[in-house]
Amino acid sequence: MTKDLTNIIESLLLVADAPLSVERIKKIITSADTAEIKDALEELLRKYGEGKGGFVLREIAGGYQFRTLPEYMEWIKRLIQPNPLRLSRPALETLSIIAYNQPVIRSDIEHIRGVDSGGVLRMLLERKLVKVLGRKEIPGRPLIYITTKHFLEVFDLKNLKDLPTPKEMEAQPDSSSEKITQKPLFE
Amino acid sequence: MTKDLTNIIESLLLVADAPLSVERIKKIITSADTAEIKDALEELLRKYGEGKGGFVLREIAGGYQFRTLPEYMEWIKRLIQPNPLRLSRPALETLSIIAYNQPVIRSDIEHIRGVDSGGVLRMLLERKLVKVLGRKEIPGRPLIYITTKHFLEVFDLKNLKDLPTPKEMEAQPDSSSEKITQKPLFE
Amino acid sequence: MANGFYQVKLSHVFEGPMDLLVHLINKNEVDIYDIPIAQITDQYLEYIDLMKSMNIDFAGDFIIMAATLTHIKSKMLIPSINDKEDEDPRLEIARPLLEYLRMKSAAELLVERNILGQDTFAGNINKKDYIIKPEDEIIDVGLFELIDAFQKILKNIPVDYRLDFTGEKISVKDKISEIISILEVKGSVTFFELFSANVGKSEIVATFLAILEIVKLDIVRIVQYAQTGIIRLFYL
Repeated sequence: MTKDLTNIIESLLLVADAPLSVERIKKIITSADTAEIKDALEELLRKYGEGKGGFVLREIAGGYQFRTLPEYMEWIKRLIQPNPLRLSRPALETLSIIAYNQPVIRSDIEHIRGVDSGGVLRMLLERKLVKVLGRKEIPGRPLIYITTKHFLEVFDLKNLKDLPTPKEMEAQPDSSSEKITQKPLFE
Repeated sequence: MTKDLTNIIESLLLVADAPLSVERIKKIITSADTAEIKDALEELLRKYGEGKGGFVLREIAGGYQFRTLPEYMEWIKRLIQPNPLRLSRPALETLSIIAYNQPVIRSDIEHIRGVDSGGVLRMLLERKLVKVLGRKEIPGRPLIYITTKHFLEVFDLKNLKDLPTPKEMEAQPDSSSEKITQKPLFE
Repeated sequence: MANGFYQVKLSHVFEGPMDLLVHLINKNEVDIYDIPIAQITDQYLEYIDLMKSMNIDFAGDFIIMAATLTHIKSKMLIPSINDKEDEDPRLEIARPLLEYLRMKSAAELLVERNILGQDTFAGNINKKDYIIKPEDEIIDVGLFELIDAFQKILKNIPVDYRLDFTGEKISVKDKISEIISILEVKGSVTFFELFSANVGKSEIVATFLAILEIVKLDIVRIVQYAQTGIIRLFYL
């Protein structure tokens, strides 16, 4: 039975077009419980571990997905015409601001970037990298933005906590000015 | 080298959307000769043989492809069945008209869309995204449509006031000139 | 160069005032915590003048930053009365600069990741092998797709037919659907109940307009009891 469960999950992982979460698997295989599914996934993570073959099983966006190894990208690109995500530097900066400060409103973003960000925001919405969460209950009821699951998928992140820590500017010891505490600016 | 060749082919098989022939692989991996590719495929056929896991490598239509086992079809069907968030373009259009103009009658919708919308309306009613509010007291007593609570749930909205206005989503023409700086960043 | 003949979009050079400031700080190799504000302000203003003379089209954001810098510069010249407690005026610019640099470094870290469709690829099994019923152009729909669809419709209809979107109108719609939901469950509801949960004046107005609208549409009937004076809405 457990062998069978592992096999079923393995076949689901092959067919799925997005990372599969434990909850999603549980809804499909109703007879299995969470612990059994987790065990099966652990087994598959070992089976498809780094160095075992041409692709690996990775934990992404709260789920599991088969991903090819980056070192083979050259050959894969010869096989398929990939549609690479081309983001301009302003778009990438805006995306970072949303990712690291979410939930944010547009004026927060523009405050950090110093420029109007309407066009970039729309582009990020179109590409499903960010989405509207709702409205903030302050005058003008501005829209609140957060990153999507697709954002995690694209950047190979398990969850938001998995975001790389950006470099902080270190205070110079000989600096005469008082130390600036790096509090989140916009909250 | 042969291990690497096998791995590259394995990653190609995962990504390919049709069976891969030896000739096709040879065109991608130019450094390998036919015999080496055939050897690698033999190795993969053994690795992904019947009874080894949830899917197998099969020779199909003169090529090779990963296929799930027929006994897992039931679960796979549950995985790929359409979800409530998937709509056809006409359905999406109609839904947006109802969302922004409610309460509306069918002739309003058809006036805006320019086409008969009966079929799409029925589908939206079936999916419980819209509902009949009542009849309008004008000749013909047409049905009045509004969106449902389920609509708010599906689109992650607290209430209709949270629905962003089209104006809020418009990109400012004078904004940070996204188009101009659209240099490929990832290359 | 004659006016209007040669225009350069500044975005090619600096995306915004923050970018220009970062450039000046890097060029002068100064400490962000100890910006020589007079020097940087002068150079910043020089740049703006240069851009003007070259007829470079630049946003008002650059002017705002210039004003901020000039303001800090003047503050630095006036000795503070109790300089122990007063904050360094330069912090006004150092703080946002640090946050901006932090985000720029974050952006660089994101690019370095194994990006899907670029460095790494997911499986691509042909779903047609599994789906019996073919789907014709089905889109995964989110809020953005909904608004986008409506925006496209708006562009195609004549201005006369365009609707005005005011917050209030949507709020009335919201109230209509709220009242109908209550009526669907309870069958009837009193006037008092509908207004009791209201907080703001605008919401009371919205509720009242919503009731008028549904009465006009003949969806509810309003009855007032002679004895108690209670007004009740009935779902028809």
